[in-house]
Amino acid sequence: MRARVFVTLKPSVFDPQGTIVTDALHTLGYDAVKNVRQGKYFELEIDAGSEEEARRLALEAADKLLANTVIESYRVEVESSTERSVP
Amino acid sequence: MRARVFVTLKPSVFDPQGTIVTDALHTLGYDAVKNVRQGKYFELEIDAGSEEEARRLALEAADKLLANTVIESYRVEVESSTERSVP
Amino acid sequence: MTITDDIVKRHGLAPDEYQRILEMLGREPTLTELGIFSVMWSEHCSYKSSRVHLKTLPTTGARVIQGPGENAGAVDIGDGLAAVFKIESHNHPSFIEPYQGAATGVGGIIRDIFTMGARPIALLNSLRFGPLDEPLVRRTFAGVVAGIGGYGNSIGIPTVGGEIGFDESYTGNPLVNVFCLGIAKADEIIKGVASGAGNAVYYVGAKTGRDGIHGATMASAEFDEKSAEKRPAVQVGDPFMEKLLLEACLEVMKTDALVGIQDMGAAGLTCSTCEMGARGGAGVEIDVSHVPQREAGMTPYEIMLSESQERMLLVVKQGRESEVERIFEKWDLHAVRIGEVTTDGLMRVKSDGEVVAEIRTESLTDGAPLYHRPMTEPAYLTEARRLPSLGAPRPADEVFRRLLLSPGIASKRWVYRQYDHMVRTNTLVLPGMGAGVVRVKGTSRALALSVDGNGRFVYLDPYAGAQLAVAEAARNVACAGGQPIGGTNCLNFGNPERPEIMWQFARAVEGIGAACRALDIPITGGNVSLYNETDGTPILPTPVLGVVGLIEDATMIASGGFRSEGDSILLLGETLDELGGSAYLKVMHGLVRGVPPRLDLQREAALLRLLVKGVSCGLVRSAHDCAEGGLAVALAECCFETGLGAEADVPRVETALPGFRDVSVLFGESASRVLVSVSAGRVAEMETLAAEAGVPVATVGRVGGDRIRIAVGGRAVLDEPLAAAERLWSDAIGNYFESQHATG
Amino acid sequence: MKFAIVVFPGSNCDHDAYHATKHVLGQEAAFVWHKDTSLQGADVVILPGGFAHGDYLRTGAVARFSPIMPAVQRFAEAGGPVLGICNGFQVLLEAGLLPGAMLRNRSIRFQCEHVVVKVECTDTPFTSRCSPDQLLRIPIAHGEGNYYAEPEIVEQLEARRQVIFRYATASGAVTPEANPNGSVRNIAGLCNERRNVVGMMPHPERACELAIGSADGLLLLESAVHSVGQGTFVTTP
Ligand SMILES: Nc1ncnc2c1ncn2[C@@H]1O[C@H](COP(=O)(O)OP(=O)(O)O)[C@@H](O)[C@H]1O
Ligand SMILES: [Mg+2]
Repeated sequence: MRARVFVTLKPSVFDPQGTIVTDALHTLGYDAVKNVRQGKYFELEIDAGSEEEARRLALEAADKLLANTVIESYRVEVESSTERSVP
Repeated sequence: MRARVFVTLKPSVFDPQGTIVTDALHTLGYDAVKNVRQGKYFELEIDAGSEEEARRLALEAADKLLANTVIESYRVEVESSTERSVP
Repeated sequence: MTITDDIVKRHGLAPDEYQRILEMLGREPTLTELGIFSVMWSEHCSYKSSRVHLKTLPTTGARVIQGPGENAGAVDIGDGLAAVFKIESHNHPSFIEPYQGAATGVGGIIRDIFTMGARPIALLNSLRFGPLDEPLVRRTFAGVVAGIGGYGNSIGIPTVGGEIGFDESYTGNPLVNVFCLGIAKADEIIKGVASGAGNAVYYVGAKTGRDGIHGATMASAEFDEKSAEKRPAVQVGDPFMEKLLLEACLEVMKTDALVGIQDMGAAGLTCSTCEMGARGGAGVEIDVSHVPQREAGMTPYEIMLSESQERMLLVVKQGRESEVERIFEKWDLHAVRIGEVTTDGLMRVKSDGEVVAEIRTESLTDGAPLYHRPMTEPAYLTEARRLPSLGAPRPADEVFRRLLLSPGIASKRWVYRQYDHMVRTNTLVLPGMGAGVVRVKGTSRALALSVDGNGRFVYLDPYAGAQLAVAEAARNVACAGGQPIGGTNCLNFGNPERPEIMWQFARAVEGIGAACRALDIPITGGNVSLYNETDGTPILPTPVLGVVGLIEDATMIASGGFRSEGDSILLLGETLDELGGSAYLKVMHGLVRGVPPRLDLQREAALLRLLVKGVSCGLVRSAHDCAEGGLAVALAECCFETGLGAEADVPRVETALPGFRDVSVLFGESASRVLVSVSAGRVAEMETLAAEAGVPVATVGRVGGDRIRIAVGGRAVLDEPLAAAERLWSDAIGNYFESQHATG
Repeated sequence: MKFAIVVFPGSNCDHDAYHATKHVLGQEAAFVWHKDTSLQGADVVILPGGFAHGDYLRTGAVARFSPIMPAVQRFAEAGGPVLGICNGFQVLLEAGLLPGAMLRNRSIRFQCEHVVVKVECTDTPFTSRCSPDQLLRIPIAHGEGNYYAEPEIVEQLEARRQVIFRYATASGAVTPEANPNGSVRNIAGLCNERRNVVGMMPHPERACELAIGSADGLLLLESAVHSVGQGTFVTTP
């Protein structure tokens, strides 16, 4: 089963990377892109009996390790079985 | 309008970061997590007239700047208007 | 599978090379065998075009412990210690993916050093790029710099110096040459040999993936439109894995349980296996099914040719296996037994017990083809060596500012600030100007290190240009007080199948040989990078010399910056009318023309002796050579370092170009010149010392004030406020990135 | 007096800390492997700089789970002096022994250079030999030294005088220009409430000898020796 974990800086935290990327996009002429925030993205292959269990494990992993909750928040998505069958 | 860009290493490319995360999760007892791949995640605020346009801009930004297409591939999702209204 | 002509061709093997394979094997090769031959006989691994020339280099000397042929060279530095060093190129990979290409270049050369049993203590790099005005070049530049830092910083080896040059010819083919130096006990140097039948062959480090397959052949093939398809998956560096390998290997080496060890660099498992066997006069048998694999379904061909990074091959003495395994376990590394040493002289590769390749190890190494490629003096030289008419020169102050702003001369702080240059707490002279200096803990000694090259000079006269590179590197270490004791070289050229390129190459090697003989610098190793061309246009021929200088007393060193107000400034050496190949011509006139500066090797040798003597006795308080940008730029750099101004009056020079008298004195790049400062009371002493050494000397000015003032023959020609000039120079490179928000 | 230097896989300033404490300072020093569970009776613990576990996920994120960390935690809770330098500081943050977190440098580049820090408080085991407002010249070498904490936490740090070092100009002014990485309030180092655990981004162990550019960092190590000798900071068993 595959879980995806998105880790982003909390909105109140300044994002140096996102700022540099925004500036760079403006230099390239993409003024329509008003703001960029950069985060991390993890794909976890999980051996779990159910979506529920996969979600629980992914949430735990995110909370304990993948995110630093002082500055970051996270979100977990578990691929549903229909999605899973797509290559 | 908000676009999300996911950047991941191409499947054949070695991912030292994912390897370390996998090892660390195993040390923490999460043996059910078989494998982790780490990528980047960007949230773009785009001033665009349509979802179509937002997608086009995000794809261009990903191709030109956000992803290093020699080793990475990317995927773009544009939030539909209903989702947008959610805070 | 039958081997068709097309398959042979796709492996980059010429028809006669394939014939040779058939004769050696006495049968048709398997595909795996063909792959093995193709990588081992590639230019990159076999040096088939360059070997006959490299043989002429001086490689011996009283201090040489290990000359060319091993993973790195080694020279004796006293106290029972050896300096182990080498330079390597990673040009092509750095163009394809600048960050990873440069990072894995750093990783590769570090492995070469610790493979010898040496603890790496310093890195340097020599880089070439196209003009920074181009966005693609900026991206490459920023990526390469970040990659070098990303790897070196993480593994904890300081990058203490380097050099960077810019020219249009490098736009599609940047150069990334990395130098590493380590320290080993002289009698504990370990070699890449396999011997002792029955000894186990171990694999340790990262798992093998499909990355870099055909990397070695790629490094030997010219870039063209089509190479985009051939581009193999880029190798991603893992400095953390390498740090573990480094520590674990050094720990294992302390036990004397090893027969030999070699890293898997270009041509991966293939190269390490057959080279270790050939060196030990032994055979090696391995079974690839035991090799740890990152991807499922890899074929023996892929496993043998993979260039995955951070892998080592070890031969362990019988009975010592568990000891070795335990040390690796401690570092969370799993050493895997993949085979053993045999007596039959064959490299035998099995897959699940079935033989998939069986080749004499020497066929792959010494048996590789050797070419005496045709050479012709290039036609461009006659025209290029003539200086065209230049019109009226621009005012000296304008030229001065333009030169300070040009990226080749501008401060490289934006670059070296991204490198940890202090880790290991040995760095006595930080990057900034001239050689980097690192102390050798546990002794009273230090080492001065410099890498130098000047493609413009070599383009205009390969023989003289290569000599000038040797001289500049040696002079840089001598300015710090280091006696040059060994050198290494990285020879970056175009396609050797063109007679003109081969001629450049051969002449350059002759020049290096002559200079090293005269200056007593044995060459203990190096690297050749050929086929540096984009769509048929070669790079400027660029041999890069790395020179190691020994400083007996680490408390007696000099750097380039002026030390105190009131000190006298002396110019050692002679200024001639020599604008050929200069940065002045390039920056102000866009020209690579003329005859490079003349080099008198005897005089250079005398200058080096004088510098070492003057610095080691404390007389010379600062020393900086006049290189790119000539006397004016050198004087400015001495001022920038410490923020002390200077006033100088230098003698006139007779010039062929009437209006160019001042330009020639200020910005000409005559060789063998050094600006030194001594305290005012000791000028006579310095003059005597110089006279004894046979080095021309002139007292030209004094340190002080907040301006840079230069007069020629008593007439003021340049008078610039120090602070403003310093700002131009120090911000120039960063401005390409910060102000334009260039993307990296 | 014994310094324990914790070695994580990927630590690369461990030998430098050892050299500074043992050969320059002349004290006893010992490496403690991250898989050990005892600090070998050390009086002072140093978590050195480097890239533990490659810093691949986040600086210090994996190292905080090392088997040695419970011992470090107990040592700290008992009042023993702990100094986290650079990566060691990041590990202390991740482990929750100090508040806050690190962001990428504002420049998003690695930066290695000498900086000036101003000593804010002298009542910690690592600054007891410094004078208030003293300026120290010490190198930094990091890509993620941009210290961040929630505004309330920052106020609390200030109120409790937990900010120990701030980036300053050569003349001692705490200004944005003097801030190399964007740290909130120019914070270069801080301590816990009990004042025995100190974390700092600059590398004092790289500034213990004039030959390598500065000896200002030696003051911090001498402070530790002095404090332990005075009995100000000793572990209560
Ligand atoms: N690629 C690089 N990596 C590290 N340091 C560099 C690099 N390029 C230049 N430097 C440093 O910048 C300073 C000036 O370079 P350069 O002008 O080539 O030196 P030199 O004064 O020896 O001619 C030297 O200290 C050099 O070590
Ligand atoms: Mg120079």
